[in-house]
Amino acid sequence: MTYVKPISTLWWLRRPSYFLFALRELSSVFVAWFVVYLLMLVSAISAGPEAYHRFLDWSTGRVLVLNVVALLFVLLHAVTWFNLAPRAMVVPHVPPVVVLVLHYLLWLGLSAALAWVVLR
Amino acid sequence: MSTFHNVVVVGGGGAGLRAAIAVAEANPRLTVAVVSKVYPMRSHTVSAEGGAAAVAGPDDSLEEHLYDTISGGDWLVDQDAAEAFVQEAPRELLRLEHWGCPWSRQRDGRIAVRAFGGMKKKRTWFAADKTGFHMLHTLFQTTLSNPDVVRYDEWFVTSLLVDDGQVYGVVAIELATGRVETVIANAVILCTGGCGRVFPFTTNANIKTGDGMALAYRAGAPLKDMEFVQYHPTGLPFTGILITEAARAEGGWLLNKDGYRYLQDYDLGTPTPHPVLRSMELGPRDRLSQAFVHEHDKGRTTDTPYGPIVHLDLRHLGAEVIDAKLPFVRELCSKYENIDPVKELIPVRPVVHYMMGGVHTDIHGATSLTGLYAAGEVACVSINGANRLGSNSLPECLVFGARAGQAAAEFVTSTRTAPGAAVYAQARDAQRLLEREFARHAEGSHIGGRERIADIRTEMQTAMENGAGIYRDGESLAKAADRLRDLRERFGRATVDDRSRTFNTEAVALLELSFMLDVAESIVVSALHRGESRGAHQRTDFPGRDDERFLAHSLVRRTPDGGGLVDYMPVKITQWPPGERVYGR
Amino acid sequence: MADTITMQVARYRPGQEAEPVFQSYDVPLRKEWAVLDGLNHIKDHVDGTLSYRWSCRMGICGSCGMTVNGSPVLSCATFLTDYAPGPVRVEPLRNFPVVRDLVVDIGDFMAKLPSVKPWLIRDDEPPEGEYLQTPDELDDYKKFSMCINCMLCYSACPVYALDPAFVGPAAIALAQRYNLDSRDEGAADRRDVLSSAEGVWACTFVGECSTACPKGVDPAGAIQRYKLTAATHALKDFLLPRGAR
Amino acid sequence: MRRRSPEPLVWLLFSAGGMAAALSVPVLLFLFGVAIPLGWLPRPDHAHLLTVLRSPITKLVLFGLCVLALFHWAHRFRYTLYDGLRLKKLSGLIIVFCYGGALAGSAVAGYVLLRA
Ligand SMILES: Cc1cc2nc3c(=O)[nH]c(=O)nc-3n(C[C@H](O)[C@H](O)[C@H](O)COP(=O)(O)OP(=O)(O)OC[C@H]3O[C@@H](n4cnc5c(N)ncnc54)[C@H](O)[C@@H]3O)c2cc1C
Ligand code: SF4
Ligand code: F3S
Ligand code: FES
Repeated sequence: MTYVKPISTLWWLRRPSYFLFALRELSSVFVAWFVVYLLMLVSAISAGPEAYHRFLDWSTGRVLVLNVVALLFVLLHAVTWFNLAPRAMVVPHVPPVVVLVLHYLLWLGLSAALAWVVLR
Repeated sequence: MSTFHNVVVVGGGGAGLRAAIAVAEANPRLTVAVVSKVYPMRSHTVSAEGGAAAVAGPDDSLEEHLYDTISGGDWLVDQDAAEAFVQEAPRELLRLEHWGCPWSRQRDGRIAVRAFGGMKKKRTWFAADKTGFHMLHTLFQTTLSNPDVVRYDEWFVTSLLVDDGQVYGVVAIELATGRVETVIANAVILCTGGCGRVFPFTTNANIKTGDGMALAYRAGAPLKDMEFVQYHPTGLPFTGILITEAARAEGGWLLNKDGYRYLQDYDLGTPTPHPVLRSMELGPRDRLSQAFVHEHDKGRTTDTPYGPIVHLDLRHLGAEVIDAKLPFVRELCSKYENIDPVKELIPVRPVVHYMMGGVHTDIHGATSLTGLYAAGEVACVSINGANRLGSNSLPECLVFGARAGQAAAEFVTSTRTAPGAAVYAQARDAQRLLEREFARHAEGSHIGGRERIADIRTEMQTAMENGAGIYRDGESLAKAADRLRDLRERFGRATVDDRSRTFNTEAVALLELSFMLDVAESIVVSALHRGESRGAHQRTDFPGRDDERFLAHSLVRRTPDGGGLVDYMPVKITQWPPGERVYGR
Repeated sequence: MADTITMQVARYRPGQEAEPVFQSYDVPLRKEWAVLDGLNHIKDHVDGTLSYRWSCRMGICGSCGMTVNGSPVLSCATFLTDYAPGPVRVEPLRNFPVVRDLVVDIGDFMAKLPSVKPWLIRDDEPPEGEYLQTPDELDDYKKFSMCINCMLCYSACPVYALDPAFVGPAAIALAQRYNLDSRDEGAADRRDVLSSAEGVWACTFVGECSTACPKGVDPAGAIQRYKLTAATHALKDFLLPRGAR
Repeated sequence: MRRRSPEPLVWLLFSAGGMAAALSVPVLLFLFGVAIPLGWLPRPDHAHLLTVLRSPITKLVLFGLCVLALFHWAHRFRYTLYDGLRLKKLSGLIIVFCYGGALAGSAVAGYVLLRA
């Protein structure tokens, strides 16, 4: 004769931390969107300069809004991902902070490198 | 309803679990039940902080551990029992290591040991300052691997089934359902722990209500040396939470309100910056707690809303030592006192901590009733005498838990007596009796008014503190005895508002209170009769030790009218005749 | 500071209520009072019928877990003043069947615990003395040995709420406590349960278990580490031909 | 014999994808999705981008990123549907949709990149 509390489908609204978790999980959708966007960009570039510029023109307005939202989600993904990394990856004799800092350094370095390749 | 097991262990603390494993190992054909009013890993062994003593290194010897134990107990120690204890303690602690206990280690991977009060050598094994926690969880997890150990978690034992001087099982309430059940057995091992809750200010958990002592007492087994109640010198005010002796073993100082290491005034040695074994802060608990009372009388303690205090100073140890060796102390201080021992003084005062006395057993854990065994804090095998040394209790649970388990296994294997019809009849009666008892307490209309359980309990605790505290005399004890008689009468009118069967904790509190009243009375009667001062029993009207008359164990038996009858039995002395207890010299 | 605080306590008495209801009590607000002290005050002086578990009141026995203002906490280590001026809402731990008032049924955990074999497994006979273990080796699993089985992590974990078959944070952390113990050789015996769908793979790393844990066990980390171990194992199984294993 | 579960392998793909996405997606999305369209940064020269894109290394890297990121999505989204919307009953369908989607997406990515 125990009481079992029913769980609502909207359980992730119940606590801020659960909500943040739900957002984090949702970030995957925007990662997928990025793949779509990237492939569209690649097609546009390979189709010639006009297509490329048309694509960039198209990328303003509504698409831009979508991309801004996607960027926020992707950033959320990146930050949560790196913050959790030291918990899964335990390197003997290396304190977790070091693992954390290394991840962020790697992120920074790689981002700079990619930007350089693109903007060179 | 009733179930049958060859052996029933009551209690799932250190002693109970060790006993259960011992039964299963002694004879795999036996089934053994562990009946406990809380899940085993909630048992109070979990709170033990400091460590467990057993001779470990080549620079130590069994002789020395034995001598420390005997002199620490003010010669009220049965030397044969203590000998068995010091001999078997190392093996038991080692077994725990083999089962996975995370003992603290030295650099080379061997077990580390620390100093402890009243011990001449470093021989206290420890797992940081959560020794009891790690030992209990290791034992519990080890029993999980053993399908022969059947558990009855959250079953509250209310009485023993006794027929013709032999014990055949227990009556218990399954708390979740409120059903009264019986577990029939050929032997019962009591491992229910101590009774600190008889006093108002204690390190003991809520569950330490002396149930097993009362169960045995009511069944006709005598209790031994009940007047010896240990006060620990360093409990936090208000909560009574223990600051382990290890804090002093690592080098902590006790300071009075002038910042003076006052123990030097009480024949406990001279202060040195580093801890010296068996000296000053590493003196035995009885002497340290008594010194506090004298300091208080001299007006050199600090007053707080929760009584007078002195200070424990760990600041000079530094954050590194404290975090490595005493992390839990730091955690407890910051949580419950909002102070950081790295930078601040810890307020402490003596607090009821441990029961030297208990159900009288021989060195195999056998009581005076056939088929009934006892081990751990509930028992009195007489290795602790008039004052237990810190860190002797945990190994005692293991050594005598194992011994009681083996003895019970042997007993049930070799005897053929089966519980007769009388036992089953008793089992049936028990249910009706309990129901009637509750109906009585649940009835609203009592002649002479209703009584709250908590009020009676509080008054009992005050009576004990005032009458049978660190210092007592004939008058204070007699007054306490009067109060207890009075309270027993009022207990008859105590009411239970909770009529539910499901997890009725008020009913549990009522039963526990009735157990505690019995235990309290046995303490007071025993203390009244002992006209001397020895160890933890200090009579201001008899300030000296009197080996002529009282080098003897007191045995208290329950009389039919509920009173206690005291007589004495000799102390077993094999090697060391009574001598002077010398500390710091 | 006001000298009383209101505690709204969830009451559920089977047969009497169909679902929990809240009952309000005013209790003295004292600096050193934990939520548990408030409950004890109610039980001793106001309403003896209130049921809850507690024992050590020093945060080590693990029996007094409750939901206080929505978060799973040890009620003996959570202070009333932190919720002043109140009210303080005290409910039973979430994700467990409620037996009565603040008492929940943790039978599910107790049944799962043995399945991950949380005990030292060795094939050989123990040595004469101790198994050697350096302080560094002790550090490898120390954190995971601190679990007091208080169930706060289960109460915090939404995956456990949704999928009661999930082995759960504390049980997995305890399995890891032995897996990472240099004396233990039982990792292979624990693998089946841990790497099943109800084992580590059910966990989506919400991380709330570690946030709730009062003893710094970090079950989320334990689970995540085991995922890595299990995945590496699976990869080896997958890549290496049968005979080479 | 232990029941072989594909869970560890898809989890590895999920993790690798999570890492790849965390490291490289924010900057790429910032550049091509926000900064360049907004004109915060000059549009990169088409010829330059084409050269970069035509390099086999770029193709390989982008292909890897796409595949991993898609599997990252597939795995995480599967659990989002399980837990967030409590659709575990539809597990079979969800698995086909998510991992199937990731496979299809990978094929498209391969095609687009090869052709480029
Ligand atoms: C704060 C603290 C610190 C300590 N530190 C140390 C130390 O450092 N070193 C040392 O050697 N000693 C120490 N001690 C003493 C030592 O911990 C105890 O004496 C010892 O743990 C007692 O173990 P036990 O098995 O006898 O009883 P417990 O662990 O108290 O177990 C009693 C068991 O009996 C069960 N039980 C009781 N009544 C009933 C009933 N009616 N029905 C069913 N079951 C029942 C309970 O559920 C429980 O399982 C300390 C004690 C305290 C209080
Ligand atoms: S892991 Fe932490 S929260 Fe979970 S049961 Fe253990 S101690 Fe409690
Ligand atoms: S909260 Fe639950 S989902 Fe995993 S990380 Fe902790 S077990
Ligand atoms: S009462 Fe023991 S943990 Fe709170």
